[in-house]
Amino acid sequence: MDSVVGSLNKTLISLFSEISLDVSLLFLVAVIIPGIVIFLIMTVNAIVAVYMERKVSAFMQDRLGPMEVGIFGFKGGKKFWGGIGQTIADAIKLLVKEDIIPKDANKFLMVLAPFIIFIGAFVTFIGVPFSNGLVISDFNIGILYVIAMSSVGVIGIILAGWASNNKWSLYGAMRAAAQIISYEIPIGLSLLLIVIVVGSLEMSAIVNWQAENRWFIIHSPFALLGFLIYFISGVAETNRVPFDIPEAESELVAGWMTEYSGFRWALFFLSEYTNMLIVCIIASIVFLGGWLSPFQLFDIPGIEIPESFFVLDGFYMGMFWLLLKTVLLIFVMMWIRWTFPRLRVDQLMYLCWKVFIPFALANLVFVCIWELLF
Amino acid sequence: MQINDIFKHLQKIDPGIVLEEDTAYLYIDPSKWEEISKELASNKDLFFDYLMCITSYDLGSGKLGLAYNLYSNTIKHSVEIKIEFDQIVEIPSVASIWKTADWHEREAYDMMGVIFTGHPDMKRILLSDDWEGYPLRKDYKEPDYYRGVPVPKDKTAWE
Amino acid sequence: MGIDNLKDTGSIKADEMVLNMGPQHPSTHGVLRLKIHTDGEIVSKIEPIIGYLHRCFEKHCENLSYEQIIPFVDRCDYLASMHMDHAYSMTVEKLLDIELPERVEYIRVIISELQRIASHLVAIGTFGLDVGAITPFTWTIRDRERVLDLFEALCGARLLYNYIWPGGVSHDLSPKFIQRTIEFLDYFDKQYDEYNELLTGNPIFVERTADVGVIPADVAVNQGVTGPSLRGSGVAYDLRKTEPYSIYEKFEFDVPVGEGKMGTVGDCWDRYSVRMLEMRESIKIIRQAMSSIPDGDVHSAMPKRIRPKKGSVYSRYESARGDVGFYIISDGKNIPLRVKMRSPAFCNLSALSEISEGWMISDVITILGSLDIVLGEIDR
Amino acid sequence: MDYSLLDKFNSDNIVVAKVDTLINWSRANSLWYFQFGLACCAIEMMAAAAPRHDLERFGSMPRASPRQSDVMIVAGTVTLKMAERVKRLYEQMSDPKYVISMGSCSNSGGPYWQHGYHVLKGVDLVIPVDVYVPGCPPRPEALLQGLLELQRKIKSETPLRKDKENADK
Repeated sequence: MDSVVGSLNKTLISLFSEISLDVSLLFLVAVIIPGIVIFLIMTVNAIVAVYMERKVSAFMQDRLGPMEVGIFGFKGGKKFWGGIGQTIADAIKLLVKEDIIPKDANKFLMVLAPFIIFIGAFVTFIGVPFSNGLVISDFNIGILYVIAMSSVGVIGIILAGWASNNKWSLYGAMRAAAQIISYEIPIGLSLLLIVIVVGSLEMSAIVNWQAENRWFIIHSPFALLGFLIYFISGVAETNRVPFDIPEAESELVAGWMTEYSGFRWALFFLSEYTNMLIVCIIASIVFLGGWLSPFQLFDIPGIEIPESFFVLDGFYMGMFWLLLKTVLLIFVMMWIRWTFPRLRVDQLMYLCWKVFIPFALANLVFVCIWELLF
Repeated sequence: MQINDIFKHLQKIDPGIVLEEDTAYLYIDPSKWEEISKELASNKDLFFDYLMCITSYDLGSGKLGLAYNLYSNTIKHSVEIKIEFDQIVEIPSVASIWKTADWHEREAYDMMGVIFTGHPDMKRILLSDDWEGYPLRKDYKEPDYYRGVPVPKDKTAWE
Repeated sequence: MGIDNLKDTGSIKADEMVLNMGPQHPSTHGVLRLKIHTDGEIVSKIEPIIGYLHRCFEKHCENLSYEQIIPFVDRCDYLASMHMDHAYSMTVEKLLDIELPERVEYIRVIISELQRIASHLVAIGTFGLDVGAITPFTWTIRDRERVLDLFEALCGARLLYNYIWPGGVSHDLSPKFIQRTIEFLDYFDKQYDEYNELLTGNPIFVERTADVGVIPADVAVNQGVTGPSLRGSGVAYDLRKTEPYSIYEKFEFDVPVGEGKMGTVGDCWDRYSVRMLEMRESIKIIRQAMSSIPDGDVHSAMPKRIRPKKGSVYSRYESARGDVGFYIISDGKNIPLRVKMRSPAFCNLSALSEISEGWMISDVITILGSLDIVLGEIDR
Repeated sequence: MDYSLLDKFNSDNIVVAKVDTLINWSRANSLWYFQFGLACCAIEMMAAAAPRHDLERFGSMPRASPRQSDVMIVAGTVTLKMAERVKRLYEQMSDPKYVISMGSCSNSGGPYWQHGYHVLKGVDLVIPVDVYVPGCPPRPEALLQGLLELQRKIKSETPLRKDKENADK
């Protein structure tokens, strides 16, 4: 399978072969273009997701949410699409807002922290595919890379909390460190299930396996449990309710972000929603068949499915299916957020170390047994 | 228990206690308050376990007063005890008997300047520590400025 | 050297950190300031600092006539203004020795119970907010608006009513009031189950609130804790039952007390559930009162001018937060010599430092939320 | 001194004007208010944020930290003990920051004007106020009106261009 950088490089080389440009320069171009694309994806995702969040929360709370802000005078619909320009206004406002660095804060680290978090989220995208072949680089250690990179952000959080020189921030940072590092383990263990079954860490191989066999979520009851553990841990990993104890608005004001304002705070927001996207994309790739269409599920021997249904698979439709699954998962995350109260920090740790990790370990054994038996 | 019975009961401790006719107060002397409060809280027949309210009041001309409203959750009777005294007299604190008195006494100190002896933490509660005077006294005068912020209603003073 | 040195772990102690929560903090319910000494996340000592909303209520009372005080009484407990009006008017009536028309008493009971529902709705909503659930808050406020609509139709104000006056009420019931109230109660019965689904049985909510911040009954009484917070500890002390004022002895209702269904008796969950159950009882009372409300003139007993004779009076009233007491000393003028308000939340809050030591920072907020304080009333 | 750049900005440069409009539009439509309630008016502020009135329709949402909020709604009586904190909280907010004074108490001391020895007679004694909302307490609709007034005010600002009068000095 091809990746974006590879194919881009090839195209560029073939395009410019007559002018005989330096190959390494072409390669640089081939790297930069996806970088810009990733940044655009992150921004668009944040804008759309924040809008969605505000609308979803509003409807759950019997409100309307943003209604009055439009783009070029177009305010959107009467209900759901109303206030369609809201997050754009928010984004511009945050960019032109004053950016305060408190007097007693550690300036260097305080400036550095948001970029670490941002870069952590940014680099993760290299291994995240959006469709069949639409991936910046499809390494053979794809999943491992994604897990590893998505936890880089925690360094930024600790730095942000410590550098702010604010007690609430410090509490938030310490809580975040404990929480995110702990929840790495159940995430890793539940992703290990499919790695064991498929025998590869490569994203495309995982989806191909699901195409040949069946979606992993219905592979076995243990896989379903694995999916639940992964998804809930993913919610914890992205610091969302009921696991938002690092931010914990009613306890820690705004947690580790208390002292941040303007542009840097916008970076935090951007990274948060990017992490959310990554967790959901990985969940849909690993457990929900990635870019495979749901009609694939009905492909049971003996029952004929019209040929036209399979037109729904393919490169572009694959992208659609993957994004659909992702958006659904994001919606579930929002649903959880606006429904549940928040856990306490010790209960959170209890849940991780005494519930999820033992279950995930047992799961691993059972999936192996299942594989041997069936 | 009726007020008369309580009155008779307490008369054993303090013969100087006064029962105001037609009303339901017992006037006692500040020096006897410590003893009486213990009796009120611990005696099985009285057993006032709930101190509802401590009211401090200024009668003008340098006379202050305190009114304690007590209630018993088990026997379901109540009593009101009044202590009237000059401005400088110190009153024994009952915060160790009824914890609710802790904040009420601090408030009485803050607003009226009554000093309670034996209180664990006698300081202002509603106003800030550097506030001057006791606002609910009849002779209290508002300060013109508090930490540089003009206080009084008369705007001409600071416009 | 070695492991022996580590045996006495008691001596290894982190430095205490002093956290300053408030006066501006999202969940201090106003301008309360808590000075929290913490050992890690564990609270070792907590010191509430109040007075950031000290509006000199008692000073105003000494300068205004009895009628003029009512708006200021309103502003003390701004979540349950009707209760404050009622409590104050009752005290003045006691001082004046006025007999009230039957209809006035009925109106007052209906209004007070509606206000109790409105106030408890805010308490439950903000309690949900404190443990991190945002949606219950908006839902309860949404339904509170309906109660406020009724009040608005009654007296024209949404929040601070100035409705119950000594000797009567300012306006008679509006023509459609009874019908609209019945409609509201029917609607509310349905919503009530929704809250239960959203909070009461929610495992995370139970986990957060059960067994947390237990107030034992004897401590509660000694601290002067009253209202739902006291009843959460299992003490069936409700002035409407124990010392019935107004016409409460005519109605049938229960006094819900904490039973420790989810944990210990007197924990945060109990205090929450007592509030939930009390709303049910209020509905019962309103329905009974509305079915038997007599006709009459609501202004007949109102004195032309209030000039009580010399003396003092203390009266108590069961407000949404607990035992409101007014102590009024009159020296025979139309201006009281002294008005002291015994505020329930003031005493409830003073128990905070005793019950929240040893819990975590998150629990302090839960406990504070479960006590349901209103700063306007604490600082006066 | 070289004022050429400043002059350029002072003249009604079409690009600058457009950018101004854009910035004003974004600021006016994304007024995140500071979750900061003092007294009775705070309850009406809550009601304004709740379903029936829903401040979020205008893009306003509450933020708990002063650093991230744009508008501070002083809702309720400011006492002398609190005045210092209000000032400090205002200073902690990042520019551009706006203040809505909600209710009579914060406008002028309200009912506590005469005998309130501990009440600040108007929050404008310690911080600058953009919009005053009268009422005791103002209805949520009044707060919405105040917010719209503030939006109008923001839209007439010129963040990139200096005021002509000020530039002359």
